[in-house]
Formats: sequence, structure tokens, C-alpha cells
Amino acid sequence: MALSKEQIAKRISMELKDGYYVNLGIGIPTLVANYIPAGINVVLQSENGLLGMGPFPIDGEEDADLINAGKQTITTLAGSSIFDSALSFGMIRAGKVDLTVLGAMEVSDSGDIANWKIPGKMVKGMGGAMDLVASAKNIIVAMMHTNPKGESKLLSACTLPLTGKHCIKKVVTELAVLDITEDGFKLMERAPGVSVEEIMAKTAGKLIVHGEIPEMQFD
Amino acid sequence: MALSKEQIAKRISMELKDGYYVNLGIGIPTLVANYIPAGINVVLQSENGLLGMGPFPIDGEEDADLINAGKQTITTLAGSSIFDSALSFGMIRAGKVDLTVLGAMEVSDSGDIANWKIPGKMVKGMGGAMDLVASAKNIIVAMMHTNPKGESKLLSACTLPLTGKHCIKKVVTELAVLDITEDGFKLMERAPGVSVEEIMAKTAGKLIVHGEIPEMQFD
Amino acid sequence: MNKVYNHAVDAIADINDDAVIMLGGFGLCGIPENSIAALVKKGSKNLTCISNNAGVDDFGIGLMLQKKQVKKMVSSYVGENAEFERQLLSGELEVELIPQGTLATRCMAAGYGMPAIFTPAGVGTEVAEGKEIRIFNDKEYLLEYAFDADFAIVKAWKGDTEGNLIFKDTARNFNPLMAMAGKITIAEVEELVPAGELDPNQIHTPGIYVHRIFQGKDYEKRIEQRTTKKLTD
Amino acid sequence: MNKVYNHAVDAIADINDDAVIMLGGFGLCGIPENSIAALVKKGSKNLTCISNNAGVDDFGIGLMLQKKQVKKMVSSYVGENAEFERQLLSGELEVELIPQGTLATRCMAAGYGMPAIFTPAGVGTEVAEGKEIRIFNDKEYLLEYAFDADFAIVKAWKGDTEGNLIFKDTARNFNPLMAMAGKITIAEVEELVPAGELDPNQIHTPGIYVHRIFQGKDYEKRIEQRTTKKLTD
Repeated sequence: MALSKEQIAKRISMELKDGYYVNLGIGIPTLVANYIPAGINVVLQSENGLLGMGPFPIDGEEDADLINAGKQTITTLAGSSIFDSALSFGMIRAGKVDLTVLGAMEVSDSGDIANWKIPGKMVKGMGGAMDLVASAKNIIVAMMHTNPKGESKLLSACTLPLTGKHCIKKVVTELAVLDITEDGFKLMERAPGVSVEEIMAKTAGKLIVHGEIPEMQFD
Repeated sequence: MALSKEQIAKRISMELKDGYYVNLGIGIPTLVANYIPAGINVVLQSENGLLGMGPFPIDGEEDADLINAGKQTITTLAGSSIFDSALSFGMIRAGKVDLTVLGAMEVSDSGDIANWKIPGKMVKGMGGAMDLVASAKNIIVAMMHTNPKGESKLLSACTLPLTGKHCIKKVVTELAVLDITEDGFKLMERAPGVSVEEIMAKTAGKLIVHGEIPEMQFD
Repeated sequence: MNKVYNHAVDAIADINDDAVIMLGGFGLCGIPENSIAALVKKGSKNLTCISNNAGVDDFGIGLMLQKKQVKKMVSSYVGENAEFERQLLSGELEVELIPQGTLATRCMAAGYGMPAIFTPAGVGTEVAEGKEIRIFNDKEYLLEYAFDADFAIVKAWKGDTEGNLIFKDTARNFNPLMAMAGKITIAEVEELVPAGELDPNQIHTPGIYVHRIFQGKDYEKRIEQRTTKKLTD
Repeated sequence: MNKVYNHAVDAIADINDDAVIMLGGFGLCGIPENSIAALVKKGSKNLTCISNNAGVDDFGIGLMLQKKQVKKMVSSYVGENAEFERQLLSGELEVELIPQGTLATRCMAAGYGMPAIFTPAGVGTEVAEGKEIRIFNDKEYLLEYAFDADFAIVKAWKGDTEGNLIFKDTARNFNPLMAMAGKITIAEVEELVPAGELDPNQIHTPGIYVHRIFQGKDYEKRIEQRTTKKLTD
């Protein structure tokens, strides 16, 4: 059975390690914060200028001066620090952020990503996405395997304007976990009950299937 | 009569304008701070990372954590700000410092300056001098007209390794005030009682003397 | 040298038609509300606005868009604004989209007197078109130029009469970067104090970068995405 | 993930022979006294030290020079040290002199992930020899590269268990810049507090840049040029 968005987030949360600094994009990536494994400490970065992003404020305690990169009111935590947006992207560019999770419209089997622009539609802008994908050492894409028309979003080459090239390391969809290797998408795990055949059918880019593909394990 | 070092400093202080941010080098330039004209407000920058440098502390109140670029214990003033050395040179490079005063071993008639290295002698380093001369819009050199051997320090070309090229705008010595123009040193003022002939004799670089040269006026 | 102005109207009085201005803030957080209101009142036209976002329809830079004062927006993200979209699609408004980190760093570069910087953001994308690419340590970088703005308008929490600024929480964002980058920098602050009241160690923007300062009033501080949880959560 | 160390000796235990290290401080102001003492005790040799100055004969990096631990100094100014001069003239010690602003900015560049920066400092001088020159707006600039250091060792006033740092007065100097630039950054602080005690708005170095932190002790804070005035002045 295909994963829910929450399950995709939960599967990605298993990639977190103690002491990681993590930047979570808008959408499914944001949900990852809800599944940080017990016993490990992860610091969330918000690229407008905050390390140590806390949960939403309690009703009535929201502060217009304290928002995240999604413009949501948030809180700080013990140990938080605030800085300007240049230092924020500076630490991203310098590789100090250990993991970046973001959504995508398309990912190619060579690690290209498209997630900011659809020709013919109003273009809102790339925000910090191009900086993040160009700089982060470790980027996981959280997205649906196919678009609403049922077409694969895992392609041999992106059709939409790129956000970045050769930068994505891993993709987690409702069907599968895939590493991006020199040889293309490498199928690592299947969603419980989802067949390798279904994943093959819905993956347009080069897919490598080696041996038995385990099902994802959730507690 | 040739100016004292204090008088050189005093003459330079007449170049200050209200609201100026000023960086003063070690030696005679430091003395300029003692002659800031009444009624104008000048903010002193110390390139290790301070705007609003105050006087030396009162005996017993010196603080090892508060020094100037000459490593002397100093104080802050109302309105001071502290920053790191990159921002300090950043504001210098960005042209935010209105006036820089520094000493020199040699100055050429095209505005080159040499003040950091004597071949054959132990070289201590350029410190911030190269940054200052390369970046400041308005640089005045405070120095003696001749070296201890009696040789002119105002040359057609520097003989010592350069600190910067085409950067000095004005030179104030114990004998004269000279602007550096496209045509060379332009004699602007004489020290009281010093003859144009003496200045000509002690200036090796190209010297322009147009009309009557006034004596410097001190209150 | 008095940097203190009494009113936003005076502080922005010489921002005329065709000026290139930077406006601090991220979304509606930390935007110079008083200065924007004064600019709307003054009515300067054909402005080029460098700002991470373009406000919403009825707040922030959106108010200037309503009055068709903006010729060009230089931003990283311009959603949340229907009038903006209308002007863009009709060709009345020009937009240059720049990656957020590049935008921030190009402001910083101006404040640090660095004419250009290198960033990998946008390599391999349409952002790189026409730009110089340079390889360092086997990685490609774009050469991006420092901004050159006639005015920078920023909003701080506290400021003093010397122009020193302190920002609060994530309302800091682009404000100190733009404060460094304007030929003339105008800061509006929630609280203006005499020089000497702020700790020199806690200044975010040294006064040397700030040419005009005034105490703003009636801050609305609108929240774009009010997200909260119940006390019982 | 525990960043807290109990002793300088543990924090610097893996700084071995041939390491490239940065040391914060300007003159003797804001130098990491405890870490230097631990390095002297450990006795690592052939170190390359990037530091604005080289201490004095019997304090600061001078203590490492006495034990001949330093192969190369990368500094802007190295006076005030007779043993340094002796080693330099005898060829035991290599020195690379760099303009102070360039030194600071090359540290900052590393912390900002910028592989290189442009500065006019040194144009037309021997500092420019062999370097790429580029003209922007009719002015010449040198291309200077970000530093690459194995370790950065800095001294702060206060720090917390997350590695956040606050510096005091001009003891800030190169410290936050080097803190950003080390592959591994070690911070010694006068006072180490639990996370949450420092105001997030007043952090000078965010903890993401700091890998190890310890509370130093017995700070001598020697003054190089004690200049004072009499109360009656």
C-alpha cells in the first residue's frame, strides 16, 4: 500500500542522525519534524535566519517578528540563534547543514531537480531552493512518484526548468526509497505491499533493481 | 620654522568635517585625535573592530579585551559599536570611512606609498595598511619631509616596496601641505617661516608651485 | 552631524522617480512599514525595488504596486499578490528573480566593498544564462555582482542617534544586509534611543552604514501565516 | 551530540603534527590561552598557524614558537617577538604575510562557502605577484582564496552547550571569522552556560560552526600596550 504523506515524512526521519543540522522545505518535508526519532537531537534551520526552530506558538503567543521560511509563526528553543539571511545561506553554502529535505516536481536519474517553475504559469520564484540544492551535501527529495496525470516524476531528464543539477542523493516517494547513483535510480526499499513491478512501471528514468528489495520497516 | 609632530597632527585635524568616520594610523596620525576642532563630531574607527574609539582608560580601569589597532588599551564612547575584523575592513573597502591618516616611509608624486618593508631588515608585516590604502577614498599621509639621512621622502617613484599605488591624496609634513594631482605634488601651504625654496630643495618628486604659497594658519 | 529625522516623510523626501531602492524584510516580517506608507504618499514612480518579496495585495510593497509606483521588482519569491500577477502578465511590471541566498549575498557584498562574489546557486539552470561560470575545487560557481542601490530602507527594533541598529528575531532577515548596501540608508526603528544606551557588543548594524534614522509608529506587523497550536496540544 | 569538553587537553587531542590551524585573537587580545597551553603540552610539530599575529616571546603563539612547533606562520603582522625573528632569519620558520583585511575576509569566505573573494588590498605591490587581477568599475582587485584549515581555535567570552558564542569588546576581532572557517572548530570560553541562557538575538557565532567547546580557566589576558591616563588628566 502506498505511503501517506505522514509515512513518507516518517521514513525520511529515519535518515536523521544525532547532532544533525537540518533544513526542511515546505510541504511533506515540514512533516519530518514531527517524527524525529527519540534519543537523537536534531537542530532545524530556517533559511530566513534561524537555527533551532521550535514548534508553532501556543494560540495567542504568536509573534510577527518570529517566522520560518514558510512565513509561518514559530518559536525558538533553548540554544537557538538568529542571524541575517546572508549568514544563513553562508552556512548552507559552506556545507554546515547536514541534511536538506525538499519537494520536487521532477527528479532525473542523474540527480537533477525541477521544483520552481512551470512554463506558461505564473512564476513565483525560486526562493532559497536553488541555493539549497546547489550547496547541500545531502539532499533528500520527498514527493509523489507520479503527477496528478499519473505520469512519472522520476525521469531520465527533467522536462521542466531546472532548480539544480546533479545534486539529489535520495528520493522518497509514496512507493519507494531510491538512491541516486552514477547509474541512475537505485531501488532501495518498497512501500509495504507495493511491488517492484509497480515501481518499475511508474519510474520513467533509469531504474536499477538489484536482488531482493526489502519493504520499508516502520515501528 | 618646521612644524612639530603635534602641529602636523593639528594641521591635519583641519581637514576633518562634522560626521566624518576616520581611521588614524600609528604615530603622528594618532595625535590627530587630540586636535578635533570644537563643534564637530568625528567617529574614530579602529580596524581590529571598533567604531567610536574613546580616550585611554583611567589608570586601573584598563581592560585587556578593549584595545585599538595599535594594541593600546582604550575605551568606548556613547554610540560605539564593536564588530569582527572582516566587517571592519568591509566598511573600509566599501568606502564608508571618510578619511584615513597614516604615516609613510616614501610617497611618490603619482600617489604611491611605501610604508611597510625595508629590504634587508626584518619585515614585520603590512598589518591593515594595504587594505586601508587600497580602499579609502581620502588618504592623507603624515610624515617628515626627509628621512634621518636628509633624503627626500617625496619622490618621483618609491624605492621601497609599495604598500599601494595611486592612492594618496594629500601629504602633510613638517614643512608643507601638498596635494597629489595628476601632475605631481602641488604645494598648497608652507609651514610658518619655511621658504618655498627649502621645500623645493627637499622634494625629489615633481613639485608644482603655482603663484603665492600661503603659510599654514593655526589658531 | 544629525542623522535623526522626525518623520518617514522627511527621511524619504528625496526618493524620486526612477530610484533604485532596497527594502528590508522577509515576507511581511520586518518590513519598513512607515517608509512604505511615506513612499506611497509621495508617489514616486518607476521605482526599481530590490526586496526578497513583493508584499501582499494590501500590505507591504503591495501598497506601492497598487499605485503603480514600481517599474521593476528584484526578488526571490513574489507569490501571494494578485495585483502583482496582473501587472506582470500585462507587461506593466518587470521582474527579475534571483535565488534568495544570492540576493542576500549580493547585498552583503556591497556592504563589504566586494564587487562580486561566487555562488553555486543557479548553476545549470536558467539563472546561469549569460553569466560567467568558474570552477573551484571541481565545483562550478556563478560570478554574481554586488548590488548598487540609491537607497536602502530597513526596519530595526532599536536604534540610536548614531545610527546603530539592533534587530529582533527573524525580523532581522535582509535588513542588516540591505542597511550595508545603500548609497543612502534609511532606518526606521520601533524605539530610538540616545547614543550610549545600546551595548556596543550587541549592535547588529554599526551606525557608519546608516545615514538617516527615525522612530516609526503604529506598526501593524501583519502576520502572513498565523500558525499556532492549542494550549492543550 | 555532546560538544562539551572538560579540558583543553581533550579538545585539542587530535591536533597532530603537520596540522593547519587557525588561532583567533589580535595581538594578545582574545587569544585562546588554554588551547595554546594544551598544544604546547601536547607538543605537535610542523604546524601551520593562521593567526593575525604571532604572540610575544613568552605569551600566546610565542610559547609554541619557543618549542619549535610552528613550521609556518600565516599572519599580517609579526613584530614584538625576538624568538620569531631568530627562527625566521635562520630559516627554521616560514612566514606568509597577508594584508589584515584579506586575512579576515579569507576566513569569512570559508565560513560562507565562498571559494574566493575580490579585494583591492595589495594591488600594485608584491602581494599581487602571481595573483589574478580583475577590474570591476575601473578598479583593480586581486582574487584571493578562502582558507582551508583543519582546525580553528577561538576564544569567546560566553558560550553555551550548543556551541553558540558571544565575544566581548575588541576580543571579538578574528575569533568569529575563524570559528566559521575550521573543518573542526574548537572554542574556549570564559563562561560556559546551558543552552537557553543566551539571547538568540545576541549570538555572534551560531553553534552550527562550533564542534567542541570548553570552559577555560586562569586567563591571564596579558596587555601588550598598557596606555592609561591619570584620573586628573
